[in-house]
Order: sequence, then structure tokens, then C-alpha cells
Amino acid sequence: MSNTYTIPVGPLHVALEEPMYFQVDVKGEVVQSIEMFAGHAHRGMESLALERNFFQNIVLTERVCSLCSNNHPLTYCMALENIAKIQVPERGQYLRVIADEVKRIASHMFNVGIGLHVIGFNTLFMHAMEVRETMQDLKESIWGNRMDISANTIGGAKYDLDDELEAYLRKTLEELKKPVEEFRHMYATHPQVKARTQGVGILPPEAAVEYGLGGPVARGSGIDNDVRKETPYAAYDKLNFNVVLGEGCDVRSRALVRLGEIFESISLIEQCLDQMPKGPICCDPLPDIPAGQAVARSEAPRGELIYYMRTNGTMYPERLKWRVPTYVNWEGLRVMLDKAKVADIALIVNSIDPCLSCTER
Amino acid sequence: MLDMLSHSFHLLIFPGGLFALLLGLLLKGFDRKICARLQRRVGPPILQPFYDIIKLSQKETIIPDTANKAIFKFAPVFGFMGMMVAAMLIPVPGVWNGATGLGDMLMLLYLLPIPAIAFMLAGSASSSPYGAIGTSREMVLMFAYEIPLLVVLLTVAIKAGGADGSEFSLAQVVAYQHANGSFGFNLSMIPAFIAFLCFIPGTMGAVPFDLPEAEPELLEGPLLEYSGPLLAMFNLMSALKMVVVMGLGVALFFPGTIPGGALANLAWFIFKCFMLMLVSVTIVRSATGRLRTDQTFKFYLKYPSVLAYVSLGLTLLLK
Amino acid sequence: MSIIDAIKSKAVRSPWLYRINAGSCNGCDVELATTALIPRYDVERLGCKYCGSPKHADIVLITGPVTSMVKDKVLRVYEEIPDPKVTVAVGVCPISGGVFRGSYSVPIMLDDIIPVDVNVPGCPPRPQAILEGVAMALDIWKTRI
Amino acid sequence: MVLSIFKVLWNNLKQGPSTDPFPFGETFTPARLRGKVTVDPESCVGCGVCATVCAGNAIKHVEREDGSGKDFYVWHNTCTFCGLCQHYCPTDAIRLTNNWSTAHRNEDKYKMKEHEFIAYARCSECSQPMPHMPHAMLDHIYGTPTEELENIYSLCPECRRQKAAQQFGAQIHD
Amino acid sequence: MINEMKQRVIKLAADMPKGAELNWTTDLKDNQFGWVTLNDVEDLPLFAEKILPEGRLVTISACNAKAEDAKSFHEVCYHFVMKGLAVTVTVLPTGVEPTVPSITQWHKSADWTEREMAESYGITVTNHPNPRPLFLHETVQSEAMERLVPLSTMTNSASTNSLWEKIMGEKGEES
Repeated sequence: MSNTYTIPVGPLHVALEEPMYFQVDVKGEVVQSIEMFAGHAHRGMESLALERNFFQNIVLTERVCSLCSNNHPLTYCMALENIAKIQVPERGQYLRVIADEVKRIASHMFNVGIGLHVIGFNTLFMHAMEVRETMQDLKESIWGNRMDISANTIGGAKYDLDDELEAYLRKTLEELKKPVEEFRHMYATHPQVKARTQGVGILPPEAAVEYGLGGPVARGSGIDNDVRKETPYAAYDKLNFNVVLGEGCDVRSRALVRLGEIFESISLIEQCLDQMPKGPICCDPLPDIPAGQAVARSEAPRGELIYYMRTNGTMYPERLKWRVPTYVNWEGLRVMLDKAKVADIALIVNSIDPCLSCTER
Repeated sequence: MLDMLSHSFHLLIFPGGLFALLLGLLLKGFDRKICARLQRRVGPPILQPFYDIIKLSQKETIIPDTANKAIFKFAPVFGFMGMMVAAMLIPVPGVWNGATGLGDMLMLLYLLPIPAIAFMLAGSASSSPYGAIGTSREMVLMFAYEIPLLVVLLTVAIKAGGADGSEFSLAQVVAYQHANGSFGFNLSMIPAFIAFLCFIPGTMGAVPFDLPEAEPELLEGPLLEYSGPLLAMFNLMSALKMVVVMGLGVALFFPGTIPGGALANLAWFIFKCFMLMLVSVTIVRSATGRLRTDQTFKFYLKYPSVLAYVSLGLTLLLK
Repeated sequence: MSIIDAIKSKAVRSPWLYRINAGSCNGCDVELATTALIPRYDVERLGCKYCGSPKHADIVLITGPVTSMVKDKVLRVYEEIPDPKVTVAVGVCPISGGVFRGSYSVPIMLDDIIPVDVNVPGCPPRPQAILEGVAMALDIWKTRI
Repeated sequence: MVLSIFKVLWNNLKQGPSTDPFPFGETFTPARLRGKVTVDPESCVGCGVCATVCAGNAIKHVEREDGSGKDFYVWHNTCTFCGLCQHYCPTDAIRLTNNWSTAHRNEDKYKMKEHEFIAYARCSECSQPMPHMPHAMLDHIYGTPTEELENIYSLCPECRRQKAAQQFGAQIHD
Repeated sequence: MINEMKQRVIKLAADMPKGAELNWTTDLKDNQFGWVTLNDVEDLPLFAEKILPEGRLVTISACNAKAEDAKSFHEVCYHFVMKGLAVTVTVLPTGVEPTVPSITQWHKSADWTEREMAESYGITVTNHPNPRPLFLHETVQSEAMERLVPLSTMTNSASTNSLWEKIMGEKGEES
């Protein structure tokens, strides 16, 4: 079986949440080369954004991707606030951090869980998803939807926490710690999981820098690139947290970085609840949006998200462009999939936490 | 004439045929239910595999244009028939002691890989790249798990042969154990039993060794292109195989009977099959994930084979 | 005859699900995965199974606004699903285009190209709503098999 | 180690299924869940801000030709349940209920809507139609209602201006 | 760190052969943003090369230029990040067939963005290693952001109107 043949992966493939088409040349079970064909989820959102007014774009950008759906409107609003010099009330800033971190926990849990599903470990996958369900309930109770929480609006946050919800949030976070710790322990020590994830999909730090990769993918290779530290936004400048770094440069290291970040997120939310002042959550009424341009950056669950906006004084943006974290990470796959086994393709692709709807918009 | 009739009875009604089919589907139902419970789910009804078969038999069959139609249709039938014959050879201790043929253990050794071969045929006939990879994996896997099986069977045969050589008749193996105690409780045979336990998930295509059908990687591999009644045929084949493998395990290691006549012993046999499946398939597949092909190969060479050889050595020494 | 009919009628207890992502934003897909795979919603108790091949499917769940790039592929996969089948559109995108309606890349609604039986609007719908939709699809499926 | 997974399995078995009883029983529905939109025609002033902020174009206001009021449509099949309409509604007339039960057959696709008629008030002086103002909002603008204010409420902007001018004029003459 | 990076950008802008304009803005959290406008498109590769190793390309946004600027039809903004300092480099490709040089050889992350810009704005990228369309289906004309925006706006409103006629025509459950 030394002949090379091509296997198409996708576009509608059960291991890929989304339609992406890979053409993988394999020799035996070893990948020789990989070609990616994108565009299946291209919905022309950048042109749609120009036809929608600033309010509609809050919701439109949220639909870029439902897994990092909080960061898109957040960064969009930040860009707009930079142009119009809108000062977000302090409570609103803390609420934004809370929404952001809750989404991050759910997103990381989902990614690591799906990774386990890909290697056929359904019990542990379901365990992870059950833990994630508490986050889903939390989102539904506070913001009203399990995925698109729609927590942000221009000038602040939309949904406030009352005492009851605050207590509920604290209780849920407290209860979350133990199962996540158990889960992390199991992920790190289960021999079969270790056999499948250790040394698989190696991404050397140099390659991560060369391709400009971001988020937990680069952090799994020891590169510190957290936007929340680099250019703090919302209330991150007032909060303490560590950037979780990994050394393994492999699938396992990336997953452990994500699981480690969950604990940082829990601590961040708790700090927010402790420090959060009372007061308004949203700036009201809104000023006119002048002409101008601005860039805003934030740390989505998958890495650095950047929005570029240009306005012309009307209610519609003149140009709205965003770069999602996965966009650059796809190219990193070339390094990770080089000489990989066919059995590992899905696992490695999953380890970059791919988000096609983000990439193609 | 009477011989003919009894053979057809064994082939079509008991222990092969109808009985094996019902038992196999029931075992699969239990497997799914218990696995669900281990994952904190309610799970499907026990009879779910029956519903699946009924449903599939009423669906349309789609044969891909690029497939080799004759082989595509032949593969599931071939696998099914092979397992029907194999099921006939399984003794149900205390009820029926197995076909009286002398070498039925060797025959089983040849019949057991038939489902794998049917999968390979299916995979190559469906002309999909996933099928091709599934085929090559099935082949590697087969080599890997056949080695321990061969050694285990040899060990049992030598042990059952007593002082004067080896015995390849399952009926004799069962009889020997009835006289001298089950091998499952024999210290020198325990490594072989463990090796056999490792062999079961491999041959049943269960996690961690479900490589040819690995869903998230290969979309069920060779089965990808199958639909309707032909897929049902594959499901029935795998149900039959469940009975054959579990029945073989019972015959080789725990053929003990209980007092209370044929019906009680039938229930006892079903219970033993169920326990064997629980230990080797259900719990294993809920406690692990899938291994890669190379890891599987290494695993089989490293543990079950060595264990089987240990038993073989002990058996020869103690003889 | 009635025994055979009774047996045949059991077929409705085994609806296998298949998911097509027609360019969705992930939300509905994640919720579908949640619905189909996790203990809390456990569709397996309804006899459902999430299958990897369209050839095995009975109920097809489609998410996403059917972009021009994915349209042909959706049609092709849909053709591969053996009859009888039931189609469920999950989320507002396949039903009406949702927020993407009017984009150059979202030329049609799903029911323009394939017959849709059940709609489950929501952005994304919660798993309970999807279960409700699957239950509704089961009712339709009963009449077809 | 390997044992910890068996611990999980054992616990799972011991605790029993965690499956939600739905669709055979009741399920958990938080109060804040964003479900189907409802409109309260009493407090709607027909300002149309909801339609402006609606990203899915799910809201449509249609002016009646006879000037008696406005038809207010919400189509659930393109609504994204984002809650912006509720957030920006000045009179809290539009609201997201926690009714998530949206599944329907395709033949009912276009029937999945909210339809309300927003009646315009008529000026008590000139009987010109004018947008109806909810009482709560008027109180908010003008303070505690007096009899005089109540009279002014029922006037169209034009008549209100005239009336105010007359009163102001009368005050000067006094 | 930020100040060090700032000095580098100032020096870089000053070193451009054809010259460059440089502005600074801050957001409400006092994060710095640099805005560089290159006078000549040909200076871009030099800038891209010199901004290494700290600078990495984040994305490229092409825009239709403002109407009053008759000289060029497009603006292309290259967004770099240098250790937390976001720098946007704007170039103005002139002519009917706007052209920018590729910078993929220095910044691998430019590969996809340049292809995307080429297909959606019809800007030619010279020296690109892999000039294949990225996202757009063949039935969608290329330069979608150029031509199709007004077109789709028109069809959008038309289809939306017919949709609403259907919705309003149907008898609802409750009415």
C-alpha cells in the first residue's frame, strides 16, 4: 500500500462541524500534502454589514459565529465607541467581561469535548458536555439564549445582574470548579487519551510566529499573545489573571491550555462580581456617530479578534472588516498536518478550534 | 434424511439462525442500553436493534454508480451466510453440545474472519476512498487480533486434549471442562482468557478498536455507501457475530452447566454471553476512546499475544 | 397480515438523524450536537441515532442559509438519502435567510430547492425546541413509511 | 489514571440518567429566556424604532390607508430573538416572552407571525388621526396629570399648539 | 515596550523612500493606535519587511475610496500588530486597474487576505505565490464588493417585499 491516493474530507463531513473541503493526499496512512478549499460558509457578511445600520450590525456581527458570538458584537461596539468617543459605564464594562468569560468557558469546554468525541471517547465527551450545560443554563438564565447571548449593545451591556442572578452565578461557578478539575485530571492522565494526543500535531513555536498564529493554538506552543494583557479592554485592566501557556506544542498541550483558561475565567468572573460597582449599565442616549476610522482588538476564545471600521457620518458603516482568529490558524494546519496519520487529521483540525463561519463570513 | 433435517434445524432455528439472531440483537440492545446508563443517559429501548432492522428493511436501496454492483450486493450476503454457518457450530452447554464434527474449532477459526472479509469486499466494491481506507485498516486489524485468537484456540485444544495430544472439537472441549473444571477458573488458562477478552472488542469492531468504521474519521468506512436492506444484512451479520464470539468464549472458558434442565441452562448460557459482552465490549467501550491503527497493532502484539503465549507455555509445561 | 403490519409499524421507532450544515454560523449545529449526543437531551431514547452517512438517514436536519457555494452539495447529499425521508430546517437561516437574507451569497431559501417538512425557527433554537421539531418530523415520518 | 474513568462510570450508574423529561414531561424554562415576540398595542406609539434596529427585518409597520392606524407585523421565521427591539423600545410595548416552542410544519411557515393593530387616536378638536400616546409616557413627560393636561393629551400636535397659544394669550391679557 | 515599538514605527515611516504620513490615536483605555499612510504603493514591501520581527500582519482591509478623492478608487489598509501596538498602513493604489505588491513572502498570514481582497475588490496582487480565488462561488461574479453591493440591495428589497406580501396575506394562527 505504498501508492498515494487522495481522500476528500468534506465538505459535508460528520467530523467537521462545518462545511470545509480538504483534499488530503495520503501514502498508506500518512498525509503527504493537504489542500484546503473554503467558501462554503461564505455569506457575504462584509457587504451585508454595509447595508445594515449600526444597530442591526450588532446582531449581524453576532451571527458571524455562534461559538465566539459574544466577542464579535463586543469588538464591533468597541470600534464604534472608539470612533464616537462613547464612554461605557463602569458596570457595563464589568458585565461585558462576565459575558465574555462565560462564553469562553463554554467554548473551550465544547472544543475539548468534541476533541474527545473525535477520538471516539464518548463517555468523557458527554461528561464534558454535561459540565458545559451548566454554563448554557447560566447563559439562558441571565441573557436568555444558549448561544447568541446578545449581551452587548453600543455603549454598554443589555442585561443587568440582580442579586438573585448574582448569587446563582456565584454558586454555579463554585460548583463548576470540581468537575472541571476532575475532567482536566482525566484528560491529562487517561492513558488512551494521552496516547492519541501527545506528540500529535506538533506546532513548533517558530512556525507559530512565522504564520502569525494566535490564541490557545499559539499559547499551546508557549507563545504569550493574550490581547487581554497586551491591550486591555473593558475591565480587564482592573483584573488579575495569568496567561496560561503550554509547552508540549501538541494537541494535548492546546487542550490543557484551554482547560487551564477555564480556571482563569472562573476567577475573572468572581473578581468582577466582587469589584463591580452599582450604576447604569449602558450609555443612553447615543451621540451621533461622526466620520472616522478605528481599530478594536479583543481576545476571543480562539484568539485575537480585530475589527476595522470606517464611518462617514451616516447611520451605515462605510467599511467594516474583521479578522477572526481562525483565519490565520488554518494556514498553521499545513505545519501541524505534515506527515500526520489519517486517523489524526480530524483531531488536529479540531485542536485549532476551527471556526469556518468566522473565517468565511 | 434425519441428519439433513437436524442440520437444517441447527442452521435455521437453534442454535444458529433464528435463536442466534434474536439473541444477537437482544445482546446489542442490552449493550446500547447499558452503555447509555454508564453515560448517564436513558438510552434506547432494549428492542431498538429490532426496530432498526425493521426500519432498514423498508428503506430504499441506493447503489452508487461507481460501485461494482455484483460484489456490492454480494458482500453483506456473504458475511451473513458465513456467520449463519458459524452460529450453527456454537455449543450451548447443557442444551446442545455442538456439532459432532471433529475440527469445528478450526472451522470457526476460518469462519470468524468472514465478516471482516465481507467488510473488505464492501469497502473495495463501493469505490469510495473511505471504504478503501477502511479496507486497509480492517486488514491490519485482522492480522493483529487473529494471532492471539489462534494461540488461544491452540492452548485450549492442547489443554483439552489431555495427555494424548490436542482436541479441536468444541463438543470435546466442553466435555473435557465438564469433567475437569472450567478453564476460566484454571490458573494457567487465565492469561489466555484475558487475551480472548482483548480479542473480542477487536473482532466486534467496538471502541477502542473500531478503526474500520471510525465514524468521525471515516464515516463508518465500508458501510458508508450501504443503505436499506443491505445495511440491515450487515447489522444482522454483526448481531450473529456477537453470539458466535460470545458463545465461543463461553464454550472455551465457562461451559459449566446448572441443574434444572435445558431451559435453565439456556438462560444460563444467555446470561454468560451477556456477562462476557458486558466485560469485554460495553464497559471497555465506555471507558476508552479509539486507538490509531499502529497503536492497535502494537497493543495486540504486546499484550494479548504475549498473554496467550504465556498460557500456551504453561499448558505445555504442566502437561 | 395484521402481525406483519404490526411489525412493520415498529419501523417508526428507529429514525436516524443526519445533519447538513449549509453554511450556518455554528449555533444551530452546536445545539444539534448537544441535542443528539449529550445525556441531558438524549435523542437515543426516541430511537434516534446520529449517523455519519447520508445513506443511513431518515430525518435530515439542515442548518444554515444555503449559500451559493454549498447549494449544489446540499442537493447532492439530499439525493443520496434513501426514501422515505423527512426534512427539518433548523434555525431561521434555512427557513427565511434570517439576518443573511439579501446577501449576494445567499440566493435562495431552503424550501425553494428541496421539500421541507418541519421548520424550527430560533437563533439558535434551544435543544427542547429541536426535540419538538424532531417529534413533529416523526409524526410526518409515520405517514410515509 | 485509568481508574478515575471507572469512578466516573460508577457514579454515572449510581446517579441514574440526567436526561431532561422533555418531550414527555416538563422542562426548565428560565424567566429571561428570549422567545417569541409579543406586542402590546395599548402602549405602542408606532415610532418604528423596533423595525429600524431589527437585523432580520422581522418587523414591519404598515400604515392603513384610511388613516385609522397601523398594522404591526412580526414574522417569527426571520426573527433572531436578539432582544434589540425590546431594548430600544421607548414604551416597553414590544417584549420577548419566554415561549420557545417554535417548531411548526412548513405549510404554516407564513402563518408564524404576530399581527397587531395599532389604532391611532383622533384629536378631540379637529378629529385628525394622530399616533396614540400611552398614558404612562405622557405622565413621564408632563408630570402629574391635571384635568387641563388630560384635555391637552387628547389633542393633535397642531391643536395642542393652538390651544397652548390661546391659553398663553389669555394669561397675558389677564 | 509600547513606546519602544512606537519609536520603531516613527523611524520606519521616516525611512520610507517616497515618504509617509503618520498619526496617532488612543482609545478610551489609552491603548495606542498608529496610522501610517504611504505616499507610494511600491514602498509597501519595504515597510512589510522592516516591520519584522515584532510586527505581524493581522489583516488587510480594502475599501472603496471616498468620492472626492478622484485620483484613486481604492484604499488598502494593512493592519499590523507590534507587541500590542496596532499600526494601520494605508496605501492608495491608483489607476483603473489597481495593483498592490504582495507581502506574503514576509508575512505568511497575508496569503489568504490578499486573495480575498483580489476576488472581492478586483485589486491585482502582484507576485502572489498562490493566486487562486478563496471564497466566492463561480456563479457570483468576482469583485463582489464592488459591483454587487448596489445590485443586491435592489434585489434584496424586491424579494423582501414579495416575502412580506406573503406573510401579510396569510391568515395567522391568532388573528
